[in-house]
Amino acid sequence: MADEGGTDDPAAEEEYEYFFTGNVQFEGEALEGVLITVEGNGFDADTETDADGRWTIGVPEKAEYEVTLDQDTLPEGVVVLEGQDTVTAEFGLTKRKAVNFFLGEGQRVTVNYFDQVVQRVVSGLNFGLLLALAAIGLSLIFGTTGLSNFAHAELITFGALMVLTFGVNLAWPLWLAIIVALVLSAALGWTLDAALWKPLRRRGVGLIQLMIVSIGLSLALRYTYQFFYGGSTSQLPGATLPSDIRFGAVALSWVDLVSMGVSIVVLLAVAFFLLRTRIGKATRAVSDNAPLASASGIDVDRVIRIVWVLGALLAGLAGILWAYFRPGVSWDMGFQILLLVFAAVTLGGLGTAFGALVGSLIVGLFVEVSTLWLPSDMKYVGALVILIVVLLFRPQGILGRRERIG
Amino acid sequence: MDWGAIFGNAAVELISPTTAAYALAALGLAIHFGFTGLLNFGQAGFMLLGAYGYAIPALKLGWPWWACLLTSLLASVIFALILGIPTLRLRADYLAIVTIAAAEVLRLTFTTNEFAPVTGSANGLSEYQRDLLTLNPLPDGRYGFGPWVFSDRAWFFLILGWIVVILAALLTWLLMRSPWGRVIKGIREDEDAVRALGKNVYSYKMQSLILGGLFGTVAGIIFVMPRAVVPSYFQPTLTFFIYAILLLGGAATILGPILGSIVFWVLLSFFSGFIARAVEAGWLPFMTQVQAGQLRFILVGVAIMLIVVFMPQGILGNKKELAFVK
Amino acid sequence: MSSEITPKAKPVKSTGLHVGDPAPGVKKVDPILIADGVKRTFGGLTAVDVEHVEIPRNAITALIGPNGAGKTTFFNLLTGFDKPDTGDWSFEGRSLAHIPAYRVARMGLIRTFQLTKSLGLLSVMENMKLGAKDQTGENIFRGLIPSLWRKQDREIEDKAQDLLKRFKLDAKKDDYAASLSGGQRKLLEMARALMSDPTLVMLDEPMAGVNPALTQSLLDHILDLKAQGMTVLFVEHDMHMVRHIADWVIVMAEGRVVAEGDPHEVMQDQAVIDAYLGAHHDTDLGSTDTGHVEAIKELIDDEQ
Amino acid sequence: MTNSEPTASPVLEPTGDMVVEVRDVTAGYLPGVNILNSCSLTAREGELIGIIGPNGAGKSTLLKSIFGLVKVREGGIFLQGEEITNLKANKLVAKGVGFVPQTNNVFPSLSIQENLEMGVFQKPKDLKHRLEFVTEIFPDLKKRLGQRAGSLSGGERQMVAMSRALMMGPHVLLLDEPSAGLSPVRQDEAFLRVKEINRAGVTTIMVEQNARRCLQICDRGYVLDQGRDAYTGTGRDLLNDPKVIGLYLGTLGTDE
Amino acid sequence: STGGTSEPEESEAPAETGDAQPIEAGERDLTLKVGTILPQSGALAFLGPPEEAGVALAAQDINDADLGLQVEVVYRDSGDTTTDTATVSVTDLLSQDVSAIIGAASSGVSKTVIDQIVAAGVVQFSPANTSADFTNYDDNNLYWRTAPSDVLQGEVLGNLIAEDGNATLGMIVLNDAYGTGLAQFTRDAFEAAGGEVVAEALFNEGDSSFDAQISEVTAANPDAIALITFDQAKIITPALVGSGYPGDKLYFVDGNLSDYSADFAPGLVAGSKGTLPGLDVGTLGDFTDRLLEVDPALQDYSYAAESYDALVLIALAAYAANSVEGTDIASYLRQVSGGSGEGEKVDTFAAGAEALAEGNQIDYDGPSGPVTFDENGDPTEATIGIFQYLDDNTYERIGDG
Ligand SMILES: Nc1ncnc2c1ncn2[C@@H]1O[C@H](COP(=O)(O)OP(=O)(O)OP(=O)(O)O)[C@@H](O)[C@H]1O
Ligand SMILES: Nc1ncnc2c1ncn2[C@@H]1O[C@H](COP(=O)(O)OP(=O)(O)OP(=O)(O)O)[C@@H](O)[C@H]1O
Ligand SMILES: [Mg+2]
Ligand SMILES: [Mg+2]
Repeated sequence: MADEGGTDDPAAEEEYEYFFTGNVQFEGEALEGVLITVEGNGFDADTETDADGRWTIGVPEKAEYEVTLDQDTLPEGVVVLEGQDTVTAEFGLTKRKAVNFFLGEGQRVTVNYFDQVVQRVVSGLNFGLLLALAAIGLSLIFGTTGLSNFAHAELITFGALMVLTFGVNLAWPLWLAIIVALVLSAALGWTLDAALWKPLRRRGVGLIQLMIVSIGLSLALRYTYQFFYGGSTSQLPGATLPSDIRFGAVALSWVDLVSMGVSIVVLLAVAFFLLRTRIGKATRAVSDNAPLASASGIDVDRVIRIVWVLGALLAGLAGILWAYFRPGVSWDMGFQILLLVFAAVTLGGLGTAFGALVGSLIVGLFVEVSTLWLPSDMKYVGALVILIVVLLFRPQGILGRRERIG
Repeated sequence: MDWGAIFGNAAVELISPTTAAYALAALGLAIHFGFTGLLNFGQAGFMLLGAYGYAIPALKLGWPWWACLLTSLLASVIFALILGIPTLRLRADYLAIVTIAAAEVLRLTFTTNEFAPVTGSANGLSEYQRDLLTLNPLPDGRYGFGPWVFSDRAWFFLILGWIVVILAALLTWLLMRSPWGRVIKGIREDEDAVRALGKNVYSYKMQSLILGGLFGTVAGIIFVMPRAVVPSYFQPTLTFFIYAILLLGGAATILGPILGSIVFWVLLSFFSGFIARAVEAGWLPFMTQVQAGQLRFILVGVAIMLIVVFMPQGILGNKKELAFVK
Repeated sequence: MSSEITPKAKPVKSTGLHVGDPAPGVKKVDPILIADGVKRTFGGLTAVDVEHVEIPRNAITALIGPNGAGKTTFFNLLTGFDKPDTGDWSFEGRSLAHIPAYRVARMGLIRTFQLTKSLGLLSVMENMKLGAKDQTGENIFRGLIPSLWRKQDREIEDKAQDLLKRFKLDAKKDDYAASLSGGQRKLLEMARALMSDPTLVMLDEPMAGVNPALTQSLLDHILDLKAQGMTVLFVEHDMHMVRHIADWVIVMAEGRVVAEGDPHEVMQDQAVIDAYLGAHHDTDLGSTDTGHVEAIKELIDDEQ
Repeated sequence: MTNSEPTASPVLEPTGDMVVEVRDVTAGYLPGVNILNSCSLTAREGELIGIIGPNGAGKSTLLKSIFGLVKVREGGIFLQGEEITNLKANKLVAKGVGFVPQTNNVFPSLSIQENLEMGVFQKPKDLKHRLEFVTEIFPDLKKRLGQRAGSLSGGERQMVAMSRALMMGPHVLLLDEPSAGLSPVRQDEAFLRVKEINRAGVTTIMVEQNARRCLQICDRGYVLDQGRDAYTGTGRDLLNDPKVIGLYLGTLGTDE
Repeated sequence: STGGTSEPEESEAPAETGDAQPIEAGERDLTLKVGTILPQSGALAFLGPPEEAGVALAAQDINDADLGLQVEVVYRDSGDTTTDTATVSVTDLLSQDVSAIIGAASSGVSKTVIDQIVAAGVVQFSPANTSADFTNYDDNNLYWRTAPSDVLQGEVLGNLIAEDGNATLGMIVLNDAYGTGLAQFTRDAFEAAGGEVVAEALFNEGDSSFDAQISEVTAANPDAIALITFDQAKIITPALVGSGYPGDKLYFVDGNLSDYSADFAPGLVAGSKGTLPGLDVGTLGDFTDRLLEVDPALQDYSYAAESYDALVLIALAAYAANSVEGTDIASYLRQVSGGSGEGEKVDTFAAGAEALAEGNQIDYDGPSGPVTFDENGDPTEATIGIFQYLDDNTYERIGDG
């Protein structure tokens, strides 16, 4: 229903500069032929509502008027509550003033509390799985090299930006764009390690120093993205298609389903990799004691390279899903969730892959569910407070282990 | 290219109150991280408390400047206690995330519209300097020499800021060469060992957290004095920059943070001026004015990386330490 | 750098430390530390389960036992670095349960760590000075005024200098502790513990990795300290050392105290030999003669 | 027994192929500070070499520089005639060299089993039978293969560390104080096993502070002092050399 | 841009005449140096290009007019408040002796630098600030702005939503001066017209996803939803419509009314409406085309007209004062805008300068609308356009508020 909002009754327009306008509805249905009177400052005029229940009356000056609805012209069975048939209305700064009469009980069907909780829980889980995908890469890199990689956010953004470049700017088919984006993400991880981290490790630069390097890298990459992609948000192909797969109160889109599915499968695969494969165990060995790992015949640099490639790949994948889930691609999209990703990894226990998963789910849930009680502009507060509280009781994180002393 | 202006502007940053504020905040971090080994990533939170702790009583209660100052110091101590009690037991990397989280909780609390009447929410607060300005002994007008021509008000805040920085550096120097400083440095290396020697590690860590936090708090006040306060100043990025400054100067040094802050701001100003003029002069034809603004941050990021790569111990840091870093 | 060792006369052993027969948990004439029912489990594993043990004052007590017997864990529990599931223990009559580690240390009970904890980026001298107790300048406010602590600091430094010389670390005093070799760290750990003039010092394998010649001269120092009234409790696997200086030996196995007594007697105990010392403990293991290999193999097989 | 002057040249020149040769090596950690000063050492096929010396003499540094963990500044290191100076550790493992460091010698967050698996990283197929071999030497480990190494006692760690190196079935074995922290019976066992393994053809270089025991079993000993190979001789000779006794071995345990 | 929003003077009636200073007739020979601190980097960077283009176009027009006043513009970055770039930029600009500084876009950034600029006696002129704090700021009369008042737009939007027959309204609002100010006046107008705001969910700059806000608002099942945001609408809208809310019941505002044809699935927001201050493009002639000539990469035109007018007004005031001193310019700004109540209506710099050269008072109205300043330097009037989205997610003007 595309009303001509703002266009005026041509007759009135010629006569006066200022207008009252409004609607008369009963239980949400427009009422036609209801008589409306405007009175005041020695002026008085009336009109009837049209088929859409709307009316407009021009008045000569900007002042206070009484707008009255004539009860007698209402259809059978419709009544106006005592005293609500007349409204005193005054113009503000503009030349138009709306006066509506909404009659009847006006029952709005709101979503009940339980359904709201269910909705939030589902989107919290969905968000949590997505965070987990991003977090697990971070956790892997931390676990293997001890580096808190603040540039992980930019690896997340990278995946999405590549799909944007190939899928939208170059208009390649989406599946191809995604594959290329993932390959490039992995390549970025490889390159970063080869060009930056490996030489730094060689020189024995400390972990905190490396962390600051990652902060610098994050800054440089982020603004490079802004340099080339600008400051605004774009959408990937198909990201804005409305869809309604409904499970009771919960509306999910195909994007949500795919992203949940992909997250679960990938997370299981990573867990298998870490716990069961030789390289997976080697990553943990390297993180514990790199010189000893080397003395055991493990090619430390190669293991770290693999982890970087894998971490960047997972981050890129998370970025693509994130671009669909949000939806939108922008230069700082990864940076915006970096803190949540870190919180998730820490909450679960630094360097433990399952910890990252558990932590992510908790953070995701808290972000979404906590706004049932918190103002929505404080929605991250819930997740951050839970992080602090959990660490109060388990300083080593949920799945982390305490080291023995002595 | 107007090199004079570029260097002149860079020279202004040499002594600007912002430089002083960052230097002081970095000095606080030096106490936390450089000397005690506390990976506090919530310095922005302490600065926020300084700024709001000063501004709110000044504006809403009309308190005199010293009462406002005390309020923010008190707020900072309370924050340090609340933050410290649960977190000082944590391993360094956990502590980092928790302190970021706590600072973010603070920032979001000051941002939310719920408390807008007190905090001004995202719009922040302004014009709380009046009472302090009544102390300004300088005559009205703009004066100075070379590139350093400022209004009396700017001079006043500038001088005040640097006096505080010098006092703080002196205090830190005295402390770090005392047995107290030795315990603190011992804790950085291995707190269990220090505990086994009969030192109350928890209490020392708390003292360090409070002291460094107070520096951050005063830095917050210095930072917002010449301007207004909005919560978005105090994002994690602020702490990141302060860390960069700290490492640039040398983490476990006293003059390092100050030198780091000066170098950081002079460089930033230099990049800004140079790139903008280079684009204006058509030296970078492929680039728009808008991209020039972004290029500067790319360069800052790269500069941070290069500094750490080529001087991992910082300008004033001890090179020998490098052989043993973990 | 090495110096000749002039073997001293045999150390004077303290005797008459216990009341009644030397059995596990035997009462001591003058106990300084008493532990009662101290138990610590990790998951299903009972690491420490000590019913009753007393450590005699002004004597050198050795705590020995197989690997994993719970010696280090017991140390951790006594010094507040770990919390037992149950149990009471007291030091000089004051209960130590729920007392944090640093306060235990302040009461005069200092321990060292088996896996050394040197303060890497502090110089060796600073490591030592940190060990001294009751330093005025360790208070943040008094620390600000050098005149308040200068004098004390100098005294501490002199003392540290002496100890370092004894421990053959004086040449390294201005180097970072991180640059010490494994054995030097052990030495530093012990020297640092001695800085605070402890009433009871608990050493966890202090001589593992220390050169035997140096060990010998350090033992003399420990004996000196005992003569000045200090009590020592140490864990050690070097039986020569135990025999040489220990006045009393406590044997732990699988978390329990299984034997106590005079070093020579305990080491004759068949159970101790079986579980801990091994049958050919005092025999020469080697002989270049290759025919011996078979015999060696047999020896090992006997063990199992 | 009457050697008042320790001999600088070995009494007994063993025959057999040169396996490890350290030729005038100078090495150190900090720039400008040399820990090893043109230090030399040789080990022939099947030899068991013991290295003793005061604390801080550079024994660990010597082993680390053989294994490529400390940068060699001058001189060269050869493995069966091939130069391996500053070669990366994992390459050396591939060449059959095993190493047990003095400290930090386990992976604390890995279980014992996983620690041992890391030992056969390059030959995963050998896992099963090597595992049997190793747990036979240290039966204590067998019961608790799932325990995290970080929670082990000092002696248990040491066992894990040695087992890890034995897992790879090395051709050359470098041991840095393998007996430290072990109970006497385990120490004896460890020494005997080392001897046994050595007799099976593994050239072994072992640093020990338990000097007597070490010299009792080894073919040849080196005494290192201040980064130089001060004395060398057969184990027996050194054991009985009064100078060596006075400077390095002490008299504890002999006069009782 | 942001605004707790000043209550603009209820002054359709011009201030009493006679407080206008006389204009000296005759030729001018002035060189005016103006700086900008508009966002090139940071979170608000998407606002920078149209604003800088507006300034550049104005400079081009002024210089082409060749009437004895040449402007030179120095562009610097304001960053956002997280980076504290603005102070460095202002130091740089002041060192080049600019007479006026156009910017910043964000009220927070403006607050950061206002003291520094004002203390130097330079005019600060924001094209986008709407925060109420500036109205009575101690600025020596040097702070000005062309940004339309939130009161106006809020009222138009509130009335529009009511007129369309919506009884209940939900709002998703950016928590900053701009968002909360505009939301407040929209709510006032809507509730005065008999409607009810049933849900208002705020989010912060830098928030990444808006699920919580969307479910909070849709849970209340309002007849219409107003999105009072900047660029975030690009994320919120598809998520909102994707969750099942009708795409024709949304209302947009100046911060986010843009061409979504490239971003959204066709028809996603067809029928939804929005408000945008400024004159009808039809009456402006080729303003947007000319902007595109200046910067072909422009994607939208937010605050371009306000920026254009800012520079033209500064130039006219300098012309009127026959001086490029900041304080002199400031003392003429109000009267060239028509704020002192008299003067010939002009709508280009050339016309204005010619009139001034003859010694006449002028009243400049530019592409951003009938600009008229009150004594605080705030605009009192604005034209607010009403727009509606078409099936291809582009929008067209359907009236004025
Ligand atoms: N945190 C822990 N988690 C699980 N098991 C532990 C933990 N700490 C100790 N243990 C186990 O408890 C037992 C006792 O360990 P403890 O370190 O006390 O032995 P110890 O007697 O000092 O041995 P050693 O002579 O080898 O040093 C060991 O088997 C060890 O594996
Ligand atoms: N990482 C290091 N950095 C600098 N110097 C070091 C480092 N490690 C050891 N050193 C120094 O090198 C010398 C030799 O050390 P090394 O560890 O080789 O001694 P060691 O003979 O193995 O002694 P120990 O028997 O005590 O283990 C010592 O003086 C020590 O201080
Ligand atoms: Mg032990
Ligand atoms: Mg060694």
